[in-house]
Amino acid sequence: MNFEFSPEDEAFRAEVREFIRANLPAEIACDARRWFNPKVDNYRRWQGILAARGWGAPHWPPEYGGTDWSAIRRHIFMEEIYKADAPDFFWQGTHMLAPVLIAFGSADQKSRFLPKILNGEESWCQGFSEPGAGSDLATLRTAAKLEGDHYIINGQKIWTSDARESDWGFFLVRTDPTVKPQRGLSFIVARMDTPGIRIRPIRTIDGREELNEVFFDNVRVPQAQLVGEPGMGWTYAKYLLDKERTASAFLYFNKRHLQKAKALASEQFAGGVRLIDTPAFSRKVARVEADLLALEWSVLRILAQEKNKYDLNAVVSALKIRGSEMQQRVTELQIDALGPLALRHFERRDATIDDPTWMPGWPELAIGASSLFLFERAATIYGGAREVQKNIIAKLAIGS
Amino acid sequence: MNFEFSPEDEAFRAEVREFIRANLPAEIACDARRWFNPKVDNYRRWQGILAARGWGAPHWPPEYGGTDWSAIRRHIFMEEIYKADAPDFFWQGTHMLAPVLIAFGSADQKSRFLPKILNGEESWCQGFSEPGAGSDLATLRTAAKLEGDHYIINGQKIWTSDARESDWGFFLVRTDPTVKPQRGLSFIVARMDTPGIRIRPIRTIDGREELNEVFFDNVRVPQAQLVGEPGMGWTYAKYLLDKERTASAFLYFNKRHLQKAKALASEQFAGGVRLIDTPAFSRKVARVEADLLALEWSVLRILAQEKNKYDLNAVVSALKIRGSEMQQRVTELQIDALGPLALRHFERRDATIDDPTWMPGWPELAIGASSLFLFERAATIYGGAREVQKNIIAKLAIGS
Amino acid sequence: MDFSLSEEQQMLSDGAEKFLAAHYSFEQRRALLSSEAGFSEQNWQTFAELGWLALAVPEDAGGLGGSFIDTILIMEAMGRRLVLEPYATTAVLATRVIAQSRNRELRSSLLSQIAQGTCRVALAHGELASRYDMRAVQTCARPEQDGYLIDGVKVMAFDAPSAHKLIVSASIADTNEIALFLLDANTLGVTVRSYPLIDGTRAADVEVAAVRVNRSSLLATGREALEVLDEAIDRLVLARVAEGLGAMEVVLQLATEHLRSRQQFGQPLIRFQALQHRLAEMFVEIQETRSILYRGLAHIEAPAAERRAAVSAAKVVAANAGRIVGEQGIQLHGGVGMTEEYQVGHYFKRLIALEKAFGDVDYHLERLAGSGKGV
Amino acid sequence: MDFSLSEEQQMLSDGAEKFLAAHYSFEQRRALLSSEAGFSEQNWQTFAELGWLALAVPEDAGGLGGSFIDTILIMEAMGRRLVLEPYATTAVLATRVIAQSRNRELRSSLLSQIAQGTCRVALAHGELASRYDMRAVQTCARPEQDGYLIDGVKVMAFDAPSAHKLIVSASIADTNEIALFLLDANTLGVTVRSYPLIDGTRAADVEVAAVRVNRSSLLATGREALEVLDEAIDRLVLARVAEGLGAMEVVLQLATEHLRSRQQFGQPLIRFQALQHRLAEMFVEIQETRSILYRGLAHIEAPAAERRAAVSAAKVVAANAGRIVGEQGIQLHGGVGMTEEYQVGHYFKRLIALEKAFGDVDYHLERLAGSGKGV
Repeated sequence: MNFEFSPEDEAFRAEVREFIRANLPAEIACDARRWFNPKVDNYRRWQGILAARGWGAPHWPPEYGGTDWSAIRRHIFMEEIYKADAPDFFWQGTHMLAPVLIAFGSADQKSRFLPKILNGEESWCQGFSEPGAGSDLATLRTAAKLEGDHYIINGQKIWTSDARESDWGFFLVRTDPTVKPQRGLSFIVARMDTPGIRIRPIRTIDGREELNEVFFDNVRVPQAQLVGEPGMGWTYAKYLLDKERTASAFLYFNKRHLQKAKALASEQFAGGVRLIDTPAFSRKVARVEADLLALEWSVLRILAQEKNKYDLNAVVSALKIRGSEMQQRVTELQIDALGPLALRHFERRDATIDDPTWMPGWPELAIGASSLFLFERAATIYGGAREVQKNIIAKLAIGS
Repeated sequence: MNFEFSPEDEAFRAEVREFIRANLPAEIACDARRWFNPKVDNYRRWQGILAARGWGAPHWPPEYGGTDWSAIRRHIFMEEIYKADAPDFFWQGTHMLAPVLIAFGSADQKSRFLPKILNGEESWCQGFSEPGAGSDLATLRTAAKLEGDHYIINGQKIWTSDARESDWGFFLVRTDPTVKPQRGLSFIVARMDTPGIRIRPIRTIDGREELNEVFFDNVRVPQAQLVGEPGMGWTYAKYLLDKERTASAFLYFNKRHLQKAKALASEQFAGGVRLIDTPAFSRKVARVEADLLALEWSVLRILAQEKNKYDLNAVVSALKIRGSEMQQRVTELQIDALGPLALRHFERRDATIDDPTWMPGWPELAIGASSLFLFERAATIYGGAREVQKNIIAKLAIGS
Repeated sequence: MDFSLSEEQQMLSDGAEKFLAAHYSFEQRRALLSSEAGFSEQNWQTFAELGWLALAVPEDAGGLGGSFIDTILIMEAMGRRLVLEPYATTAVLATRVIAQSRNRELRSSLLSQIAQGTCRVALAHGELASRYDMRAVQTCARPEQDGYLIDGVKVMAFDAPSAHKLIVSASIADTNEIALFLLDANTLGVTVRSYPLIDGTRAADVEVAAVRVNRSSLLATGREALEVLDEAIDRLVLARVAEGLGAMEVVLQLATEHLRSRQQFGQPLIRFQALQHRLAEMFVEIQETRSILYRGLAHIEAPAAERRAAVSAAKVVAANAGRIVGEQGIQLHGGVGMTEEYQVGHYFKRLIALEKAFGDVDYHLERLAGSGKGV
Repeated sequence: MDFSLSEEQQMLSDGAEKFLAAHYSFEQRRALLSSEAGFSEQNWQTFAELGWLALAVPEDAGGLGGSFIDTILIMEAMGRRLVLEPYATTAVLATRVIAQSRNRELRSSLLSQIAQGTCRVALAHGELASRYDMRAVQTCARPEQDGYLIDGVKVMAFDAPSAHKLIVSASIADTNEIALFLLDANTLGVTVRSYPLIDGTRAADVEVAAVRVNRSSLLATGREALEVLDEAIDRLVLARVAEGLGAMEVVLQLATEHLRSRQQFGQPLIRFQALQHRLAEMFVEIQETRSILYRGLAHIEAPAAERRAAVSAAKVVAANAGRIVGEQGIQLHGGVGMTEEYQVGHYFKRLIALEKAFGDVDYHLERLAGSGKGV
C-alpha cells in the first residue's frame, strides 16, 4: 500500500494549475462560480482553450487527440479544473458520444465529428429517456424506419439537456420492433435543425429551462448517421454509461460546492459570530466534510485499481448512491448557510454585483444557490434512481 | 377546540401526586429509577398499594374494581406515576389478561382471577409468540387437544417476559388444526407450575434474563381454563391488542427517560462545561424533546377522541412507529450523555451507590443505562414490527 | 380537552376551502404567479368581505376579535392551495404588532383599514447581518425635535413590494434601544427593491435614507418593542406551521394519486411495498405536525418562556416534516416532480420557504434549548 | 497510489485470519467471556510468538518496526472475530507512548517485555470529569526530592484489570503541566477496581493514593506529554476504526446468511426487495469506512493538524457506519438478534464500545471542525 501522489504527479498538478491560472478567462470563472452550469458558449470557448493545449479530451486515445494520462492524473486534472472554478469539459460530446464513436463509429464518422467535439466547435445533446420509461431503456418507443438510404424518425425524447443550444444530438431509436426490446434499438446522430425536430423547453422548479422535450415528426436522417451496427444501440448505450465509472460520485462538483458552502458560512453572521465559527454550523460542515473525504477516497481506490473483493459494478453503485446524496447535502448546506437570504430567486438575466441596482452587501455566492439546491433534489432520480443502484449492489455484492 | 385540563382534572392530578408521595416506598422508587423494569416483587407490592386505594386498575369497569376516570384522567394518573418513578401497573395481568376475562371470561373465571390481579397477589405472563412466527399469529403451532375435561398442550412459546416469576400464564393454542389458521386458535390460562411446563430463560444482549422460552410437554390443563369460546383465540388476542391503543406510544416511558437523559447531561462535563449547556448536546436534547412533545399531543388527541379524518387504526400505527423510535432515541441520548462511562456493564446484583465498593462520583443514573439502550434496540421489532405498522397505514389511511 | 371544531369554526374552515377551491386552481394560481403583483387584488378584497382580514383585529378596533384558532384554520386552508396573497404578513403579523401597540391613534386607524382591505402592512426588520436575530439592528433612528431621522437598509422584507405601510425596526441613537416605526411605503427616501422568492411570493430590500418621521409614527420602543415583536412573530410562525401542514397533506395526496396512476411491470406503482412505506412515513410526519401545532396553540397565550418553547418546538417538528414530506413528494413523482408543470414542486418550494423564514431549524432548536432565558 | 497489499502484508493478514479462525469460534469466545480474566493468556503468548506484539515496536528496541499498515491488518482481522485480548491497548497505544518517550531506559526495557508478551500496559488517563479531554486532569503529582507523590482517581482505564503496568497522567503541582508516569499495577497505594464493559472486555477505576514514584518513572511531561499522548491515541483510534470495519463486514455476512435461511410467505426473506436494500445500505457504509480508513492511514505520519483532522474524520464516518450497520444487523435478524446466543448482538456491542471509547462522534466532529488549532 502506498497512499502518496508521486512527485511526478505533483509536478503535473502544478503544471495544470498554472495553465488554468494563465488561460481561464475571468468571466468564465465567474459564470461557473455562480451557477450550476455555465452558459453553453462558455463551455464551448473553454473546450477550445483546453483543446489548443492538447487537453481537450484526456481520456481519448492519443491518436484522436487524447492524452495518455493515468486515471490518477485525470483525477488531478479535474481537481484543478474545479478548484479554479473552470467549467468542466463539454461533456455530452467529449465524454458521452465520443467514446462510442471511437469504439464503434465508422472512419468517416470519426473524422467528421471527433475534431469538432474536441475543440468545442460543435455542441451535442443526448436523447435516451422517453416519457414514462423511467430508468428502463428497454421500453423506448421512438421509431426509426429505413426508407431508401434515410431513416424516418417519429417519436419523443425527454430530459434532453441544452437541446436548443446544441448543433447535434445522439439518440436511441427503435429500428426493429419485431425482436426482443433490447435488440431492436439503434444509436443514431442527427443535426438538431433537421426538419421535423421540434424542441420544447421544460421549466424545472429551480426556474431554469435547460431540460427539453424533443419531438420527432417524420425526421429524415441519412443512414450513414447510424453509429455502428443496427440493433446494437442498447449495447452502445451501456458501454457509454459504464465508461466513466467514477463520474457518478460527482466528486469535483461536491468538493467545489462544499467549499462554497464554507465560504458562505464565513460571510454570514449569527448572533454576531461568523456562522462557520458557531458550534452548530461548524459541526454540520464537519459532518458533510467527513463523508465527502470518504467518498473521495472511494474514488481514488477505483482509479488506482484496488483489488476489491466485491464486484466493481456494485462498488460503482455505492459511489453513485453516496455521490448523489452528497450533491443534495452540499447544496443543502449552502442554503442553510444563507438562512433567509436563500429564499431569493435569481434568474440568469438578473442583476449581478457589478450592476448598480444590486444591493450592496448581498453575498455574490447567493446568486443561484437556491436554484442549485432545488435542482439537486433530482440527483437521486436521474441517471438511474437510487433504488436501481441498491438492486445492483444486492445482486452483485451480496448475492441476494 | 379547547386545550386545557379542567380545574377538576388539575385537582385530581394534585390528589394523585400526594397519594404517591405519601405511599410510594423509597426503595421501590429507587429500583424504578435505575432500571427498565423494577423487580417483580416491587411490582407486586406497588400493585397492592394502588389496589388498596381503589386505583389498582382504573380502566376496568367499576363493578370489578375499576374507576370511572375519563381517558384524560387515566393519562394524568400515568403521568404522575412516572414522574414519581413509581412502577407501572402489574401490566400483564391488569392490562392484557383482565380486559379479555372481563369481556369474554366466565363468571367463575372472573371471580377467581380478577381480585388477585387487582391486588397484585398473582402475577401473570403472556405466551403468544412462537419461534419463527414473527408478528403473524396465524402461523402459531402450539397444540391443545381435548381429552375428557382436560386440554393436553404440546409446543413452545418464546419471548415470554418474567415467566419464571409468574404464578399464571395466558396462551394462544391451536385447538383445531383443520380449520382456517385464524379460526383454530383458543385462549387458555395455566398455572406456570403445571407439570410439563418447562421454562428456559433467554439471555438478551443487555445482559438480563427477563425473557423466556416456555415449553409444553403433554401439559394437562382443565377445560374450564379455556377463556370464552374455543376457536376465538385470535379474536380475543386482537381485542386485547386493540384495547390500549395509546400504550404503543410508550409516552410515559419516553418522558421519564428523556428526563433521565437530561439529568445525566447535567452531571456530566465536557471541556469544563455541563454537557447540557454545550451547544451540541443541548440541541440534541431539544430535537428529541420537540418530537416527544408532538407524540404527547398525538396521544392526547386520541384520548380526547378527536374526530380525525383518518382511520383510527392508522393513527394508532403512527403512534406505534414514532413511539418505538422515541424509545430508541431517548435511551440513545442517555448513553450519549454518559460518553465513555456508558460502556460499563452493570448487573442487577451489582454494587449500588450505598455500597462501600461503589466508586464515588459515578452517576447513580449510569446504572443500567447501557442495558436499557441495548434492550430498546428491540423496540422496533417487538409487538408488531415497524414494517407491519407501515402496511396498516398504507392500507387504512392512504388506501393503497 | 376537546380537539373538535365548534360549529362556527367548521363553517369558517369549510368556507375557506370552498372559496379557495373555486379561485385557486393550479391554472388560476399560475396566472397570478406571472402577473405583475404576484397575487390578486380582487382576492384581497374578497378576503376583506369574508372577514378574514378582521379575524385577528380586536373588537375594540372594529374587528372580529376571533380566537387565534380561526386564523389557524384559514392558514391551513391557504396552505392547501399555496395562496399567494400576503395574508399572513398583514393579517397575522402586522395586525398583531399594531394591536399590541400603545399608540392608540395609529392602532385604531390602521386596524380598521386592514380589516377593510384598504391597507397592507409589511414588517421590515431583517438586515444583512441579522439573520434571525431581531435585536441585531444597524438601522439607526436619531432623535430630533418632534421626531426621528432614520437611516438604514433592511433586507428580505416579506411581502413588502405590495405593502402600503412598513413597520421598520431601528436602533435609537444614544440609548441603543430598539424601536418600531410605521412608515408609508412611498415616503420620500424610502426605496423598495423588490424580488421574487422561490415560492413565487415577493420580498424586498428596503433602503431608508435620511427619512424624517414624527413621534406619532412610533409603534413601540425598548423592551416593549422586542416583546411585541417576539410575540407577534411567534403567532406568525405558528400560523405558518398550519400553512405548512395544509401543504403537506396535499403533497401526500398528490404522491398517492401519482403512484396510483403510473404503472410499472404491469401494475400500479402504489402496489409496491417500498413506495407504500414511504407514503406511510409521510403520514406519520403529518400526524405529528398537527399534534405539535395544537400544542403550540395551547401555549400561545402562555407566559413568554412557555410560548417561545412551544412555538419553537412546533417550528422544529414542522420544518423537519416539511423537508421529509416535500422531498419524498418529489422523489415519488420521479422526473416530472421536478417540473413547474406539476404541482408537487410548487408545494416543495413553499415548504422550503416556510422552513427558512422567521427562524430555521437551528435557530429554533437553540431557542427551544434556552427557552427559559426570555427575549 | 497503490491500494493493494504487499506479499508480506497479504501473508500477515491471511495468517491472522487463519489463526483466529482456529482459535476464535463463537463457542471458544463465549468460554473466554465467562472466564476470570476475560481472555486467554495462551493466545497472548501466541500473539507474541507470531510477532504481533512486536509490530509497532521500533527495531532499535528489539521490535519489527513494521509499518502502521501491518497493525491495521491485524486489527481488522481481530475485529472480524471480536477478539478479547487487550491487543490494541498494549501493542498499539501503550507501545506508541513508550516508543515516543525520551526515557531511554524505560523505553528499551518495557518495549522488549511487551514484544515478548511478558508485560501488558494500560493507559489510565480518564477521570470522572474529563470525558474525552486528556488535558482535564485532577490527579496531582507533587514534586519531592528525587520524585513525585501522586494522588488521584482514574476511571474507565480500558484493559487495566489485566495490565502489569499503568501509564497514569497527572498534573504537576505548581506548574499544572501534564505528566505521564509509569506505575506498577501492584504498587502499594494503587487500587484497581475492575468491571466488565458491554462488549465483554474489562476496564477499571484506578485509585492512586499517596503513591511515591521515582523520577525515572516519568515517561513524558508538559507539551511533549500531550503531543505524545495525542498522537498515540490517534493511532489507537485509527486501529480501532479498522477493528470496527472488520466487525461490520461480518455483520453484513451474518445478516445476509440469516435472510437467506429464513422463509416468509413461502420464500426466503432475502427475496424481499426492502430487505435487500437495507443490506445494500450497509454495504455502502462499509465501503465508505474502508475508504476513510485508508485516508487516515495516508495522514497518520502527517503534521499534527492534518493527522488530527484525518483521524477524526475516520472516526466520525466509522462510528456512524457502525451504528447503522450494527442496528440494521439486529433489525434484520428480528428477535433472535437480541439474544446472547446469536452472534450479531455481540458485534453490535463491540461497535458501540468502539463508538464511545476515545472520543465519540460529537468530540471528533468538534475536533475535525477546529482541527487547525492543535492539541
